[in-house]
Amino acid sequence: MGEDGYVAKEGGSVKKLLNDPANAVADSLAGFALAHADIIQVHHDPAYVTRVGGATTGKVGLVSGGGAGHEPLHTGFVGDGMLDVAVPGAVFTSPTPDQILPALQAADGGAGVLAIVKNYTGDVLNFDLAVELAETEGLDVATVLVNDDVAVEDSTYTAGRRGVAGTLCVEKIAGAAAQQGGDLADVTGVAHRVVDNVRSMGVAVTACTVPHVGAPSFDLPGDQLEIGIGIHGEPGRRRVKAVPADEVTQMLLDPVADDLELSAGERVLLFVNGMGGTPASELYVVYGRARRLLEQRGVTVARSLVGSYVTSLEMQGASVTVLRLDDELAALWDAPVHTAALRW
Amino acid sequence: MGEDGYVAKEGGSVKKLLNDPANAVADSLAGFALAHADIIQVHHDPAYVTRVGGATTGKVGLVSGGGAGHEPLHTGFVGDGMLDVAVPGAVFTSPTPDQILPALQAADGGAGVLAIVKNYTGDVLNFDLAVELAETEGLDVATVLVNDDVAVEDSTYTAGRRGVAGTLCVEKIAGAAAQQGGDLADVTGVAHRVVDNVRSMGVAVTACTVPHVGAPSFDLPGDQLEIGIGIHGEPGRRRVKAVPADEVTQMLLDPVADDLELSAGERVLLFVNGMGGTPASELYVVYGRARRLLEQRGVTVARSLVGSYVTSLEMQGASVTVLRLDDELAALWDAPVHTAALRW
Amino acid sequence: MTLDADWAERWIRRTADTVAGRRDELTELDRQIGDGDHGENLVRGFRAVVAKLDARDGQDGATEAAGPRLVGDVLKLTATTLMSTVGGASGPLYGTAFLRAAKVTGRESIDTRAVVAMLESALEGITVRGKATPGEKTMVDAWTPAVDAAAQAASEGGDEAAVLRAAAAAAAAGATATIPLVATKGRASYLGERSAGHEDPGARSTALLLGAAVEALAERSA
Amino acid sequence: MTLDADWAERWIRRTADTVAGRRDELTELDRQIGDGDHGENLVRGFRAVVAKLDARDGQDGATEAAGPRLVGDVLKLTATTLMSTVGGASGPLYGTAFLRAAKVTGRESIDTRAVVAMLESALEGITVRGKATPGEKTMVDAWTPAVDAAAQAASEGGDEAAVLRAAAAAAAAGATATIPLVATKGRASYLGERSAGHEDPGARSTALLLGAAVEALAERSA
Ligand SMILES: Nc1ncnc2c1ncn2[C@@H]1O[C@H](COP(=O)(O)OP(=O)(O)O)[C@@H](O)[C@H]1O
Ligand SMILES: Nc1ncnc2c1ncn2[C@@H]1O[C@H](COP(=O)(O)OP(=O)(O)O)[C@@H](O)[C@H]1O
Ligand SMILES: [Mg+2]
Ligand SMILES: [Mg+2]
Ligand SMILES: [Mg+2]
Ligand SMILES: [Mg+2]
Repeated sequence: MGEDGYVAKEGGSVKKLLNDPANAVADSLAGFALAHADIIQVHHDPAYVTRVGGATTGKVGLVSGGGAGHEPLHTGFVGDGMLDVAVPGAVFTSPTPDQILPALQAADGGAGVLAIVKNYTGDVLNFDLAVELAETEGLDVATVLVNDDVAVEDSTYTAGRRGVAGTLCVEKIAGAAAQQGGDLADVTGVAHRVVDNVRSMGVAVTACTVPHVGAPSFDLPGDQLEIGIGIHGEPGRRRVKAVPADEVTQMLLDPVADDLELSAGERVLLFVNGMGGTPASELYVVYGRARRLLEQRGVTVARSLVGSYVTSLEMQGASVTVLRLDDELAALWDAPVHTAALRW
Repeated sequence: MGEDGYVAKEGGSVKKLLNDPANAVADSLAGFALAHADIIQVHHDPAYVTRVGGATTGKVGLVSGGGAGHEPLHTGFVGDGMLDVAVPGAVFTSPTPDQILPALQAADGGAGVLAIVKNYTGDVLNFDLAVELAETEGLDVATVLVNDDVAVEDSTYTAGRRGVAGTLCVEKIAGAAAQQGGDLADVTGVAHRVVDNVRSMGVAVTACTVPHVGAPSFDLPGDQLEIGIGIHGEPGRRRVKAVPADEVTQMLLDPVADDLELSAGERVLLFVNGMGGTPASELYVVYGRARRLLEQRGVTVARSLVGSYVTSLEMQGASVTVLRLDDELAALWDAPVHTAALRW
Repeated sequence: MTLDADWAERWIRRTADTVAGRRDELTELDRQIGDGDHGENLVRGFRAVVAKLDARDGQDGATEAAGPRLVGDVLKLTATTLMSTVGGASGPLYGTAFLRAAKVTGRESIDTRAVVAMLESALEGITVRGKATPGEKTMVDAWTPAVDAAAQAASEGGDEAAVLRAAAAAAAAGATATIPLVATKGRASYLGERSAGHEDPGARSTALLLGAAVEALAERSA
Repeated sequence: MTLDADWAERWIRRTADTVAGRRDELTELDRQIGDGDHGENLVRGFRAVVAKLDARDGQDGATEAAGPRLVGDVLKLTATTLMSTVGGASGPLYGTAFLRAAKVTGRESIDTRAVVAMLESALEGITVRGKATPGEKTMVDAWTPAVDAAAQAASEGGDEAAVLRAAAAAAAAGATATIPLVATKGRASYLGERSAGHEDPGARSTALLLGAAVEALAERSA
């Protein structure tokens, strides 16, 4: 299997800048640790990433995690004003309880820990197990499930909406609340407010290839777009013939804005996220259109973020995230953050 | 031609998140302007990007430019501590004199202007024409050519070495020197010091597709890597069978370090740059290996940068840049910068 | 032909071999309606269990050497190892299944009634964790018929081999029967109608797991 | 059959049509040894020149209406427009070429000696800007034989048509002759040996440009 990661296979080219794909996550974490030694520390076996200095006494600890392959989420968001600990699993596979438990412990500064979990069965089950164990060891843990993906109907017919790019907003804003000294109830409350007010939807222009799989995560004909994708290379809800960016953007923005029931006069954060393989120049085309569509609804874009922050390996595509803002959320978004991937 | 940008063509899939590819650069700039109105302003016809507020009186103005498709270079580097004005041409095509001339004028705060030009015939000829015109209008302009790409032999048998990712180092450090009040001679001198001490080399894992071309910029078999590529989708110097990232990294780092004649005890900045379509996780694998190779040479990596900053559209691949540091260059690198793409 | 710790260990080792051999098949199923990692997840997990068993038995894996042990010990080791190495949805699910199964098999050998109890407990664990009911296109759709068939075989006086064979056959049939279903749990549910027409990877791996239990017994008594 | 401003304008308009029609061919050549934009660059540039000519002549392009003008005016408009719209290496190069050519054609009509001077000046402008010498696999390798052939034809008493035909034929041959060359100027030089075996896109576009000059005259005298 040692070759799968970087040579072509029938399944499709999986050439990547990797060594043994079985060690892809560990190799990458090792380089990440060297590049950002001023901000983070990497713990190996089990793998998790902590802020240099570790937990801050008296501060609520923030932990998030999930499958690798979404970088910079979550490891790139560890640092002042955001996460205390991030727990990466294998590519697109949630971390295991024996990783999550020490991660929760490492984040505890005596004021309790908030676990930010993207709503996928795997992540939920593994975090549940770990939180149960942590609680039996006397740790005070609250959990918030992020489920911002409007592509999935939130009904008894699904595992519930997925957590996608909106997760960044939860981590940034809850992180600021914790940094400012909120207690576990406050920070959890703010996190829930973000979850209640953030929605996202994504499109894939190309699929991505998981190193050890060696074939694209789905087969997308050359003239088709996959609308409503998740961030694990899952196929989307429907396929459409490729159309101009303005139309694609509308297919993403309208469901998001409708689901939020945005009304004229409201202020929002507009976050256009790249899936990993899309050039920044295209993301700004999408951003420009999404912004015009929001303005046509009388909605004011008061904050913006454009870039590849919640990715699916090298997938080409983008997602549009809208967060309804109030003064407190806006202030917490503006609060200083100092991480490998997000800094102001 | 309106369809070329986003539907599949025989030449290969050119699905992109674009509208009419003929307007790709303008569309993207429009979104960029909206997203970063706190940092930059976009002037259309002719197109160039200035810092909000424009030229700073008494400060040396910094201008750079070149073909679009390398974002965030150069437009993403306009802001306090870096560029005053950036001039984007069409995709992979240098801007024209009638764009560059007003850009030079817009950057002039009375202390003269430094033009940072990547060494490509097209960029050099167009900037030459514009500088000639600017000088006849009494503007004081100095030019520095960036030619950090060791993949090209610097001989009478070539147009000379290309300017690639090292350009970011020149723009950041010269920008800091200008911000700190250096005069045109000082700033130009610092820029030349960076050029003299920075080298790069890149690899392509996949080619990229220029929207209006519709076919990949070169044909790269599924099991091959293109070593020594430029940033315009030019083919590289040679092709090798795909090998693990550690070997690829050595093929890039060794020529760079050798050409710099790095000796044990020296301090460097190590910059691993993504070509646009490569996930951050892979860049960190390359970074980790490059750093170990430098340390084996007794060289200390004192500063680091990892990310997709000097790109070729959606090309998958990476480049390794090494800048020999002295205390002044390190301090100028550390100086505050506030741009859309680089901030600390 | 008794079902003892030796059989249990052969069962787990065989499962490890089977999922390794069927890795690409499981991956492909998960690629169709999930995220393409189910094969890799199970290979990683069972490889880790085998490593733990080897460590315990000595590298030669000569299980006889280890003397009398409890069926439940093997299943408990399997449970904790899967939980800590698989990740994804299937990790906690299979982990909990083996943990519950271990609880009712804390003996040197188990009879047909215990086999049925073991399978019932496993299914119960999966349901408690995953909250899935039959027909939601998950591994539950393989475990449920397996439990029923085992109980049926036992009540008809079948021996351990007959009971396990019945369970394995029913699991395989149940897995195939997931093909037309529309998923309402797990990743596949995101696809809505598009999930129909594909076999559920976890149901398939369940069939492989129970099939290995039969082979382990046959191998043993051979 | 005189070479006047009307001819010059037809020449430029024909060139615009030709590069538009051959856009993909030029692009493909540049894709092989450059960056694949030469076709697009010239299409963009000459389309802009035509727009300026239209604006000046009135939308119908009825050039006759405009009364007597100088050949040099058309070439100067072409020069400045190419410089400000093409970008890339070919923009300043063709721009400078037309600027120099305009300087020696400031008349209502030009004779064969002026045609030769025009081509010589164009080549001179390209060489001054680009510092390329013959054999470096650039447009210079099309312009150089074109100039020589034109001078030869003129000295042999050929008329304007004969001189232009000679130049165009020699440019085409010169472009083809760039195929085996290893580039030492421009983007193609980055390829080193790998640049051999491909025709230089700028040399090819030069051949198209001079070919259009012949067609414009034929069309005129038709
Ligand atoms: N809620 C659930 N209850 C029971 N089984 C489930 C549930 N969710 C998922 N599964 C099973 O897990 C399998 C997928 O496992 P795996 O691919 O390893 O994890 P993940 O879906 O996290 O990638 C599915 O095929 C299904 O059989
Ligand atoms: N120094 C030079 N002198 C003369 N012609 C040159 C020189 N450099 C490049 N060229 C010509 O320019 C052509 C490429 O033009 P184009 O593709 O439009 O610009 P770019 O190379 O900037 O993309 C080459 O085919 C060559 O004929
Ligand atoms: Mg998974
Ligand atoms: Mg070009
Ligand atoms: Mg899966
Ligand atoms: Mg070109």
